[in-house]
Amino acid sequence: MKGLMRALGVLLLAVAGWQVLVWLTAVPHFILPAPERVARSLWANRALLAENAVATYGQILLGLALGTVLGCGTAVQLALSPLARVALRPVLVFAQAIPVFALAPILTLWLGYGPASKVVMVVLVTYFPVASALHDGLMRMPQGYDDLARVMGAGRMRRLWQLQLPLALPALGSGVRLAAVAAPFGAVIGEWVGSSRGLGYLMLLANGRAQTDLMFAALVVLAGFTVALHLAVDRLALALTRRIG
Amino acid sequence: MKGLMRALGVLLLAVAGWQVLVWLTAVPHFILPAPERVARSLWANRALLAENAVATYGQILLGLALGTVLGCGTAVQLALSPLARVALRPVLVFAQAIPVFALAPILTLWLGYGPASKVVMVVLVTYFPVASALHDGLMRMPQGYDDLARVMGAGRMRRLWQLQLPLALPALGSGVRLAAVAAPFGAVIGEWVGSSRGLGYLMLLANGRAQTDLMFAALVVLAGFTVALHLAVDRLALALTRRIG
Amino acid sequence: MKLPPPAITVEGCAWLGNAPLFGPLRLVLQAGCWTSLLGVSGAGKTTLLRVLAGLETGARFEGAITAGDGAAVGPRLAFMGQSDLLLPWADVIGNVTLGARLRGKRPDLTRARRLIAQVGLAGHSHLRPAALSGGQRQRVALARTLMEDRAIVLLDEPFSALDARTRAEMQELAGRLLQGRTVLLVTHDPLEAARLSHAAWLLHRGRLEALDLPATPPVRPVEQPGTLQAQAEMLARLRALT
Amino acid sequence: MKLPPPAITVEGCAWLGNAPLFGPLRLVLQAGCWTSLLGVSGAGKTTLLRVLAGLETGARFEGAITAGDGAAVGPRLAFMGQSDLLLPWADVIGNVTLGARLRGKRPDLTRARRLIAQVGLAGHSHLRPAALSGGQRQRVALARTLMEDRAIVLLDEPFSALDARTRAEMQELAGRLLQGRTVLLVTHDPLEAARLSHAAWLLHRGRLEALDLPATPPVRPVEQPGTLQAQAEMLARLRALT
Amino acid sequence: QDRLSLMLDWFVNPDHGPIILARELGYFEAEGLVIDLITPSDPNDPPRMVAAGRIDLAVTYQPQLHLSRHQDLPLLRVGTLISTPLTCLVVLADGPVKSLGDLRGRKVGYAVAGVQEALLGGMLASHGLRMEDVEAINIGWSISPALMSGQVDAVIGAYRNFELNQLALEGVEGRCFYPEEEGVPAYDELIYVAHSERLDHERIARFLAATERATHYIVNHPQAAWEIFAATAPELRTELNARAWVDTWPRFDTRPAAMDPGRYQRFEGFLQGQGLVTDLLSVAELAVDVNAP
Ligand SMILES: Nc1ncnc2c1ncn2[C@@H]1O[C@H](COP(=O)(O)OP(=O)(O)OP(=O)(O)O)[C@@H](O)[C@H]1O
Ligand SMILES: Nc1ncnc2c1ncn2[C@@H]1O[C@H](COP(=O)(O)OP(=O)(O)OP(=O)(O)O)[C@@H](O)[C@H]1O
Ligand SMILES: [Mg+2]
Ligand SMILES: [Mg+2]
Repeated sequence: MKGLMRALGVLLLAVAGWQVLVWLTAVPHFILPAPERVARSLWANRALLAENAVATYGQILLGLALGTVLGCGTAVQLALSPLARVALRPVLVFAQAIPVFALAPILTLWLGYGPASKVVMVVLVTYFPVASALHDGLMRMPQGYDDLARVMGAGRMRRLWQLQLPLALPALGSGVRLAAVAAPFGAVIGEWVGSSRGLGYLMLLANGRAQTDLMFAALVVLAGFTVALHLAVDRLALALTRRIG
Repeated sequence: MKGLMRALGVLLLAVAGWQVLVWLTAVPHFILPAPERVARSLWANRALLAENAVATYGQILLGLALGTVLGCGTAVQLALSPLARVALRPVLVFAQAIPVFALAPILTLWLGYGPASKVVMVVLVTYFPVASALHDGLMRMPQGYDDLARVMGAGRMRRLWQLQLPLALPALGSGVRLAAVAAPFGAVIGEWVGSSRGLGYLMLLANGRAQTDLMFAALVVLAGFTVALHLAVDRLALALTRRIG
Repeated sequence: MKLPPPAITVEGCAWLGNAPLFGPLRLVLQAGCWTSLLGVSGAGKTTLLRVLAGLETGARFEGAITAGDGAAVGPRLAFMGQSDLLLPWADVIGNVTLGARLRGKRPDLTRARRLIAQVGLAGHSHLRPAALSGGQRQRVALARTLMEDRAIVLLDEPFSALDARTRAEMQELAGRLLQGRTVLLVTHDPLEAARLSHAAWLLHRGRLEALDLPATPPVRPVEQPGTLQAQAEMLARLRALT
Repeated sequence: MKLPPPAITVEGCAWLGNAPLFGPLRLVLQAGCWTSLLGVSGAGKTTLLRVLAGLETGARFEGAITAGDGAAVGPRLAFMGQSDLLLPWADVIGNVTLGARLRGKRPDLTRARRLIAQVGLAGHSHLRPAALSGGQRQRVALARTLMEDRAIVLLDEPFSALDARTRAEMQELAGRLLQGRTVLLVTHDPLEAARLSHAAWLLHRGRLEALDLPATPPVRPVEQPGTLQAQAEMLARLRALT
Repeated sequence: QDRLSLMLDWFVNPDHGPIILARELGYFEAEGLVIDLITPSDPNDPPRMVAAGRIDLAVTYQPQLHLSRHQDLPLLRVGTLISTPLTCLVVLADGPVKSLGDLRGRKVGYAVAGVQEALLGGMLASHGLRMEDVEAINIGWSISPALMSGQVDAVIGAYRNFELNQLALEGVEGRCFYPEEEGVPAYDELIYVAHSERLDHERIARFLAATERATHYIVNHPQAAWEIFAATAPELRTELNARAWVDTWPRFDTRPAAMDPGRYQRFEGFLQGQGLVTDLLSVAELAVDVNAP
């Protein structure tokens, strides 16, 4: 609660700083619109923004969910199979370093301009951090617990479900945290490459019509969601860590 | 060395898989060119690629260096001043969640189409992870060392330089690792928004002309650098951690 | 326990790479008795215990582990170490019944509650480990070990993280509750060995040397001069090592 | 040490929130003597020691710390805890001379080398902590403490992480090298208190109770019956606490 | 020597023939000008950079000028580079779309938001369709791949001199529907714009004179002009550019400074009809003849 209040305070400060900057530098509105202008555009275009926001938010959430599920599946698979580990572990590390954003145009050509290509884009940028983090967590199970499971005669799967996975939850939390930051980028870049709706599309449209205030309004709506997602996932990760700590 | 060999093996495997995919699906080359076609384009355009790669690599390295230095400065400043901490800490957390990429067009309008706007873009995406990670590291100095410094009568700055900073180096390492992954994105997005050189420019150019093979060639040149940067920073981070561990 | 506690014999050598760690040696755990193992840090005590437990070690072991009754050793083992290894997300009763759940069996809650009461935590069944003191957590670990009801129990410095008072209490509790089982106790504390064991060995330069103990049966009171005497002698033996 | 070691008196109360932690009590450390402080976990021993050192604690202290000679206590203190707190990136000599560097003074390397030799690490000056055993690391910490050359030394369970043999050696080394200083030793090990202290106190329910010690001066040999007797009595006192 | 910064609408391509040729042939120098050429990758940027006072001149599209003016950007058209529309709506020749009326319920891709939607709207209206009858998708710059891969049924924003050749090179035949034949008033595809309040008539007149000279050279010697153009950068000498050159040079405006007020008036009216602008700007607020006394 206190954190939220402080965050709001900082936000207000930032907006005030922005307004002052605009006054001082007399920067033309088509380069940086004043917050007051953006706020008016936000209000005037509320229906348009809401409609497009819903599309983008949905893609982000769906992609994040899918990416997380797939990432978890891969991590568990790798943890269970030493062979898969040898073969796939470097791929995971490698793939994270590849600019997946650059693949957006190809994805679009394959999957069309509908939400599918954006969701897959989000999956791509969320899958690797989740898989990698959870896998690390699973591999870092403290030796002692492993010994305990062995001496107690635990089966492979029960050991996984009752010890290895719960102990790796904080690692999963930090993976999802990274993924949640990347997910909105994935969706917006997917939309920039080709789309007929969504906040990224709206930004392009506003840009093409020289409506910088609308472009910023869309950006604000996106940033608000990103921050909210960040906070929500943070809280979740914290809860997971508490459960273990 | 062994890791490198394995990475190379995986790379070869990935390329082989890519080739097989192209054969099997008979996907048209303007959607996914075969690796062999990309290789030919790489060779044919080597001078063009090299020239543009140098520009992009330079922006990435310069931006990463600047972002790291600025981030470290901010973290140390925050560690020294409780007042700044209260005011700025939430900003750091907040700013990380904002899609800075979306600011690329404005940066370009302000800073022009030269390398400056790209470098600033890279600084923006590297500054926050570095500042945030190092600040966390500095704040997590174990109580015992703090007690020791106090009882020994250490000054504020000597305590910082001789204990707090060295102990926070592993945290800095992981911050720089995150930054190194984000930096190439920053540069490429900066170039996408407006530039007359660089790999991002080349990708757009090739894409606009349906020269998908050249686009992939540029992507390969970028990905190679990203991976190399990742490995280099990883090694650095490991060395920093070893120094402490 | 279907069979009575067996005697256990470990016989063989262990190498770290090409350097010998211990052996050839022969350690016999008398059936139903406590055997202590002392030695300087790095002597190989933990390695020997883990070899017995069939767990991975950094060393290569060549030799055999045999039970006096000829039956398999592995499934009759329980194990307790210095760290309590409780699951932070499970309450006391969940931790005590972990073994059954790991084997996919229905835990015997009545027995678990009885054991929890025996270790003195009757009212604490539904607390999480974070709400317990270090001594209480080690009691839960003991109850978990008892719950397994194994004939052979291996203890690796089980009480070394506890303070003197709690440690003395735990020694008596464990000595009482594990009575009649075949126990191997690895410890650094001569007083602990002097109080708890029927036989004590010093692992030094890869060989076993017998340590003297009072004639009275364990658990021996601290105040008893024989116990203190044995402690002092063991410490002197340890300190004389080069 | 410009002044001879002073006697120190701590007098006052400490609260955790609104709950009293200890006091009103009065702890006197005799000038140039070792005073031990025992007590169950959570009794407030560390809090009391930290109050004396002027360090932050979770508790609120009301009272006074005074030196017998009336001079300030703070700048004459050295401190050593359970963890060695060595800098992993510095070698032995770098760790021993940390204090000088933290104060921006040129370290006296000759003296540092002499102290390193005194704690038995003559050949190890240029090793990093990672290359040392637990006992050797605690020796470095002791040399670092000696290097500070303070009249008052506070020790909070300094040897509790060591094995029995190394602990006994360190007790003798520290007892010898810190002789003549005013020392407060917080410990859980009755044998340690029995060997090292001129005076020993039990902190219980916020009050101090005196513990008996042999008449012979420290450091007392383990084998000596008086030492063992004192150990057994202290343990009995600890165990009798409710 | 006076410096003049010029931002193109897009990467250098045959559309910019007169500018490149004027530079290569030394016509700018002869006019006492040094030109700083800047290429953006977002064609929306150049007018804004001029409006922000960062750049002296920008190449942009006439429809873009109208929209920018309605957002209060202080711009004026000062010259013309290509005086016919280049944009066309492209479909696959063997595809199902034989006339614009067949677009009902189909996907149409466009590259630049804002302008091209307006053209599409106008073209559809001439066949009794409304924007809601098609699915308009912003496809960025993947114009040909989008069409060839079948992800969209038609693209608008394709250039008749460019994308049709690109399709042909890939072995695909495209069909072009021309906006000026489908209900959209003819307009200048590429124009030069400058800041309306910092207009330096004299310098711009010299610039336009140099490009006019270059245009005449191109029209007189198209093949030689291509060789000069292609020699300026290795990435320009491609089969595609060679073909595009042939289709482009006849469209260069041989009177770049000349002004046709009717065009601007008509297009303003068209945009209002499309609902993209509410009020009407006068021609004087849009364009100027820098040589007018
Ligand atoms: N996983 C491992 N890989 C390599 N060497 C190991 C490994 N585990 C232990 N060692 C080495 O084997 C030797 C014996 O170790 P062990 O843990 O058995 O000693 P210990 O007697 O239990 O010591 P302590 O009293 O410190 O617990 C040591 O030198 C140790 O460094
Ligand atoms: N920072 C803190 N905040 C709140 N409570 C604290 C803090 N530090 C210690 N306490 C509480 O103060 C009490 C005394 O702690 P202290 O560390 O002094 O005990 P101790 O006698 O040293 O115990 P131990 O033998 O375990 O070291 C305990 O109940 C402890 O939980
Ligand atoms: Mg061990
Ligand atoms: Mg304490």
